[in-house]
Amino acid sequence: MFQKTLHISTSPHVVRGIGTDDIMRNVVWAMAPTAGYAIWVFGLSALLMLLTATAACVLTEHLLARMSGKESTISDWSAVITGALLALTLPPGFPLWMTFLGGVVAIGLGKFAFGGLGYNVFNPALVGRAFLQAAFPVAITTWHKAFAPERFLSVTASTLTFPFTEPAAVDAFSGATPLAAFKFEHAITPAYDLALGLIPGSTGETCAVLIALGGLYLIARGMMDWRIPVSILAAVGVFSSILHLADAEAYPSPVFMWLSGGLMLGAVFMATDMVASPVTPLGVWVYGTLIGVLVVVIRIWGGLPEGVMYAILLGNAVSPHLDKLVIPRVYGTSRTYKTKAT
Amino acid sequence: MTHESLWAIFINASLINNFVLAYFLGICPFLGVSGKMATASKMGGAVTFVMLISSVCAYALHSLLVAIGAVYLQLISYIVVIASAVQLVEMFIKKVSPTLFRALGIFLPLITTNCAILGLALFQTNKGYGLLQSVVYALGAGAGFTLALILMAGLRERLEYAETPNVVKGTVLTLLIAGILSLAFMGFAGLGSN
Amino acid sequence: MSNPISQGQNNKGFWSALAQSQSTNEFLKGLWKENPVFVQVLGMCPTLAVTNSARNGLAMGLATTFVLLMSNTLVSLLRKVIPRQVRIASYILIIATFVTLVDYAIQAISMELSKALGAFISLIVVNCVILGRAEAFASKNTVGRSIMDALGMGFGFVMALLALGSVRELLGYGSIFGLLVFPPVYQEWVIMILPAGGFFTLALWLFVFNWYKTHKKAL
Amino acid sequence: MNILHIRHNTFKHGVHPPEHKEDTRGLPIRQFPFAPLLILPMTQHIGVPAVPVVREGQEVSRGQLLAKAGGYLSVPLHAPVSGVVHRIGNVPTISGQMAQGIYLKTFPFSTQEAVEGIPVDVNEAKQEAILQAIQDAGIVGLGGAAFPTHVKLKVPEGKRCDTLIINGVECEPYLTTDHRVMLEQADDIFMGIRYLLKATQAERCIIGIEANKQDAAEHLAACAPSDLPLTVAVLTVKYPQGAEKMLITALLGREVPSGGLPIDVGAIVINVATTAEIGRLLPHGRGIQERVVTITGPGIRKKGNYLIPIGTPLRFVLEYVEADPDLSEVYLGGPMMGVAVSNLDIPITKGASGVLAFTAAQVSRPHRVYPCIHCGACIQACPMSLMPNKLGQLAKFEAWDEMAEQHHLMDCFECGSCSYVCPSHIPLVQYFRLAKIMVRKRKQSKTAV
Amino acid sequence: MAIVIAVVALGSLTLLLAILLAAANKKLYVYEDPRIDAVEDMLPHANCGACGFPGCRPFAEALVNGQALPGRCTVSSDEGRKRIALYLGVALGAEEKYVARLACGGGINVARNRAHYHGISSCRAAALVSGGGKGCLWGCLGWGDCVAVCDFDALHLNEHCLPVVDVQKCTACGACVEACPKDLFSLQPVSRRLWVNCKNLEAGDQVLEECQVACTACGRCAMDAPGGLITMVHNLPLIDYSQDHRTQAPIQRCPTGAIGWWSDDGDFLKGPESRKVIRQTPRKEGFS
Amino acid sequence: MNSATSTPPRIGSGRMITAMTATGALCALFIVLAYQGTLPRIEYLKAKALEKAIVEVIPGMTSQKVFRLQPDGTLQEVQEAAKDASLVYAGYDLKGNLAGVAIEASGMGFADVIRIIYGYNPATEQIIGFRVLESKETPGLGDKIEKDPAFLENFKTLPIVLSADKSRVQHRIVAVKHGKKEKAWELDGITGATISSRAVGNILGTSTEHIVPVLHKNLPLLENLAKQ
Repeated sequence: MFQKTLHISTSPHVVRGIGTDDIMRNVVWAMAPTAGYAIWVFGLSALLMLLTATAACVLTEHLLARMSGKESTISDWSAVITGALLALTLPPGFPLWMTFLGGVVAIGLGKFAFGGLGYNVFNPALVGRAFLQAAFPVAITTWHKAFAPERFLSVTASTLTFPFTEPAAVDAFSGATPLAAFKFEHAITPAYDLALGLIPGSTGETCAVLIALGGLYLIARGMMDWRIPVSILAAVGVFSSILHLADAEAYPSPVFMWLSGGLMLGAVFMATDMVASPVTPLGVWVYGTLIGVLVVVIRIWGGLPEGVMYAILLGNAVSPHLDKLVIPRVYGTSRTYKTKAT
Repeated sequence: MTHESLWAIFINASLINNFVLAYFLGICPFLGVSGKMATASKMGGAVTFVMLISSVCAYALHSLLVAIGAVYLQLISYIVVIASAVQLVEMFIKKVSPTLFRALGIFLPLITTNCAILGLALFQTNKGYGLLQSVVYALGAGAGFTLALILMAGLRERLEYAETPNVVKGTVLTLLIAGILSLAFMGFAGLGSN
Repeated sequence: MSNPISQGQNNKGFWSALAQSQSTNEFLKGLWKENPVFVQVLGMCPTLAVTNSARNGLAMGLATTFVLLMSNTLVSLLRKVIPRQVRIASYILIIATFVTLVDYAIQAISMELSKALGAFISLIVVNCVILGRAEAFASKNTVGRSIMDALGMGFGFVMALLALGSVRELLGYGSIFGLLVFPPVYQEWVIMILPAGGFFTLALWLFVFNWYKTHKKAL
Repeated sequence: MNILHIRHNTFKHGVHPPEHKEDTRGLPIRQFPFAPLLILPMTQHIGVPAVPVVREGQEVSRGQLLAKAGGYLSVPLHAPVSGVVHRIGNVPTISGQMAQGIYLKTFPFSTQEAVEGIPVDVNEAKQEAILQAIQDAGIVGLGGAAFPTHVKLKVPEGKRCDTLIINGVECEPYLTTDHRVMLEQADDIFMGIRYLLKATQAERCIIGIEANKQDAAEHLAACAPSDLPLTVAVLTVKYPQGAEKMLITALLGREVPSGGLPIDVGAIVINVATTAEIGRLLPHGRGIQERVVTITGPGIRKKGNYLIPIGTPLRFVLEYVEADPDLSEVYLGGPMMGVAVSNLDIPITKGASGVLAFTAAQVSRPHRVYPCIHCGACIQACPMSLMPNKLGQLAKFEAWDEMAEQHHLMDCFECGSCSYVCPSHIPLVQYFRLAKIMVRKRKQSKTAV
Repeated sequence: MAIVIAVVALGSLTLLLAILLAAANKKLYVYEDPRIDAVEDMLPHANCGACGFPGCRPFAEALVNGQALPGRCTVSSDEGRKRIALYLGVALGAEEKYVARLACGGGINVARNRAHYHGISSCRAAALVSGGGKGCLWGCLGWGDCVAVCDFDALHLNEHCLPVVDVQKCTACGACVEACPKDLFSLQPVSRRLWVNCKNLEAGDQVLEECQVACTACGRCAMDAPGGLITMVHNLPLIDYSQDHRTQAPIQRCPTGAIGWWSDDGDFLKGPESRKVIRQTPRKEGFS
Repeated sequence: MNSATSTPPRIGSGRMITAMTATGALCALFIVLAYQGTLPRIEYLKAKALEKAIVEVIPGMTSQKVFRLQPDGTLQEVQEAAKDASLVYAGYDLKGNLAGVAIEASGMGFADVIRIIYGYNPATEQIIGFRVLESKETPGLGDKIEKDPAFLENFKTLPIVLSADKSRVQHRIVAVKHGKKEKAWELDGITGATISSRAVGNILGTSTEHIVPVLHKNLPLLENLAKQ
């Protein structure tokens, strides 16, 4: 009796069912409605971009892992998230070769150079986005009209730009995003349009409602820290309300600030990147507030119309400090953490 | 050019044109000392302090040189004053706090060859700042330098326990982070331009 | 030189010098084995700041080489005269003199170039490479060897600056030394001219060097 | 005083693993047969090993002293069966190391009548005498830690114990021993409480029970003698509420200081089974011979709560309960803190509260360890409010001193909550266990130098 | 005119600073023996602590202060030690070379695993989980913690997952001794050739079930050894190294090769009677 | 034997001071010689560069005079062009008529301070030329303010609308989004370089508001001197 080899491992011998790959996969599902809507609004261009960015990220991840003699890590789904997020932050009609480059940079520079999943101190998708923003400032600020009638039949000309060449001059339409319109022309887009995504903008940032839905799904499944979007939105809300109350002419209302630009997308899907955000609940509050304040500062006083990306990157840069400074009080110790255990 | 507000000077020197991330000044200590939080903040403080001293010195020197009509001696007199000042500070610290001296190690003398300090003196002269403006400029530059250093130190401390590929470890990784930080700081561009 | 131990502070330079007393080696080590930028990671400020084009990099490199050469020579000549306590200050004086000289020379040659390099010519003074070589090598070695060392380090520096400048200019403007390499439809990577691009390019080169080193070990 | 208190206050953090108690919670305690050969290590408790007082070949009767306590931090060992001392030598133990022990051959046809000792009367005995009697009975914490009970009960000079807490939480999944003991041995428990109150001079006594054992709580509250200053408190279900510190916080709202003991906040916590054992043994002056063990898990056919003689080999136990022959994993204790067994020739010891058996197909072992993704789940699980993520990272790089000095490593009591929730399946608890050992080792070598 | 102004101006500036520096130099001077730097530079910078000091610099300080001799540094080359001795004008203080020795021969080809371990790939971690699953409770677990801690590349695992010490590279720093959870390593003078390669405290042939090269405590070596050189203690032979132990007699009749002889090449020679183990593949796992 | 490390470094202060002072004096000598050697050439190059810039912003100019803006709002002719922000250069054509006034201005751009020079013709009340002297605007994007032909077209004739008594500017110059120019005093911006072109508009607006009334007040001075 009992002739099989026993297996031994350390306690606990049971684990909660949720694995890292489950979390990552669910994030992808949560982004699906947003991506779907993006395809509905911007057509083939958006679809191609999503595919290109995801392919670039997954491929880079796979190849780099192979090159460094490790097991391929694409099965954890994190590269897919990066790819999809990157695509969602780019304007529709963005040349595919640039998208591909962004994906390579996001994974290679933003993730793999740091040691892969779990060690990237910045959100890889945002690193890719920031790289593209700096490298191709014109292309990335060229917006296309939503609901173009022929969007499912043909692709925007600039999408298929030959690699390494300049995209053709701006298409017929070059609308301003609501934020740019506000910044440069002081025009306020109605909240209804903003919420439903009836506006030009990046592929995935237009429909605030669907993004929020995805976020709620993740929160409900316990796969996202609800404090991050809540604190960001709260900070933006409070700060911009104060400004708005002080001078309603010069400063837009908090609703406009919430719904415009990439704030929703950033707050729900980018800032919540577990790896690059603080771990402690209090740290998370500080992190979210910092990002929120920075977003408002950059949007209102900065040179650029949008600052969510930069705000999150800066938040990422600060999060190691928050992990060190804002920590829970250990059971049975006084408030100060640094008291040495005797 | 001398009508810039103090606030604008400070923001410009610390965030928009951060000495390390936009002007590449003080990269050597930035790469060297940013490994540990404690050292980084001390170094930041030391640099800011030396910046303040040299900013005031440079302002005085410039006025003097203009008075005697020997502006061509600007560079040499700046650097020699800064170098001596740093050496004095170094001796002082060595005497007063050997632990601090050991912590900052060889980097104290390297403050002398820290481009950020001389760069600050030259820039403030080029921009024609007055005394108060110079001091604020020095404060801003020092704050920016310290900020970059501390951010970097936090990130590097975290990455110390990461499975970073060996070919990337060390300077390469630090430069990559600096690049990304530099990208992130671009968000501050144009702050106050409208 | 009778007591080798007294060289303790810098025995690396000393021992390697002792091992290969030919001055060609002094020259070559700066180019490759002890390349100031890629191996020693010194003098980063000008390396990153002025290398947004190959031409700027070259000019900066040459200016630095000149200063390095002159200061190394002079420091080596005066090495027995200058007391230890004031040596750094004296070296800096010497270096600053030559930098001022170069600065005026460049201004006299071309206003354009002077403008492109900006304050970074003045900042050669605080280039760690120069003071480092003065302190670590020239102050302990003969004039001849110091000159070879300066030339080696200088050209190593030029090489590094050129390498950086070329990559950045090529990607950032599509040209090298102002000559268009890519056809005009080429989409410039603006990031390469920006500060971030400098960091990334240097990181890339260092990465290549590291890769080469580990690869060589494996072979 | 016997009012049923339903309390909602609990400790911070914690986890909710599936309970799996339904298989055995309704099964009454049954006597287990005597194995032909018992294995009795001298270290069944934390502390100094016991010292054998018998020789090879000697015949002993059930309840007879086999080994005396090796010192103050030690307890004696009594013969669980009548038999003959077969051999004194190395015996395998759960830790994977050999230890000194006694092989005892059971007389097959003995009546197994236990010998009586000198009774200790609860009303007359002095505090010291009760403590001595508890040690002499070989009583250790039966909850799993196996710490000598008399040491725990000894209130140090200058400290005062105001509350005696009887730990009937049993937060480990699968285990139902305490549940059954509370239902079936209420009188022993109350007797034990009397001894304990006297030994500790405590003013009151609280029995802490989780809400999933409502019947036990009601039973105890119903039949508690009115002269006992006793409260039964029902707590919300959460792991690891059964840990001393957590239970104190949940019941009294006090926090045991880091590195301190419960007595520092005026409380002493004793497991309910231990209490019952005291109440049963002391009036007869006996020593521990058997204990209640929950044998369960999908690999077992005859699941149940058994009264098993100490020293019964695990193999014998498993064969008797008809464990699946394809057995792949066996744990002594619960799934959260229990120990995996590498050798079936080890005995059931005083500390073993459960035997869990699984076949390979029934174990869901995560095969892939992902890097830490900083999700923070462990932080929100750790009942001690440590940062397991940070500790784990440091442990990976063997920065043990930093873990101990800056991150309160030594406060971790290895409850396993962090590993349980970790989505990346990082073996955090194992890291901490290793780190604690390394830190202790270094501290020792430092003091040695 | 400009020349005069310039020379005077800069001259006076430097003069002023020089005076300041000179004054500071007098007031703030801190003396430090320069020989410490020099000696530290000559040390290998391994900071291994084999010398008994917390690092190379404290050792250098001790050397300069005459509290230690260069021979304490086992990591340096002979030449390096001589140089330091020459520089400080002290004796070399040479000591006999020590190396780390492993007392286990139970590779996966001869020893059996009782249980399959899952968890951190480290001996120290595995040892915490019911001893690590190895059949022999004293034997090497083979996860290579000793290899990982060795700073000198002197250890590697052979094809049977058993660590092998490179005697040339080993500096006897003791890192592996500390790392091994089964305490199988010890630092031994290289002159000790006779070696008991097992730590199993069990006796009798049943130990062979777990490991084919284990010591069965048969005691033949003790019988064959001249005059009390070997005694059996706790079922293991104990060699009294204070006697002359340069004899291969005890290994001749050992049935398992648990006692053997370190050759000049660093190989472990077994007696002719020992069972030849030819299996190269791992033994089957399982439990009895 | 190197005295640096092996003997306790106690050297007489006297020697230190002499050595350093001597080095200093020597260095000063070198520098001053180099300075004087290169001075004429540098001055020449500088002057030429400035002149080139002025000629560019005042088409048809052949000779120039330099004025300094005094704090009391008057202009004063200066001979030596010391580095000073408050200089205006009056340019005259062959006939000696005032062809325009070149004014330097600067202000915060996207990345750093932008320095510009522009020409203003008091007679037509128009800006007649524009050139960026220094900017660190993003290459390929913000630096279009230096090169973009459509943008530079703005400055060929950009009217400054003055109040009737010419004491103040009625409509401040502002930059608008490309293609949205409606008023004469508006600057047609650059697509993708909105911020930089707005910064230029801002700099011009501030500078003209400040200087143009002063110029008109001192117009006789500017013209008169030309005729002498």
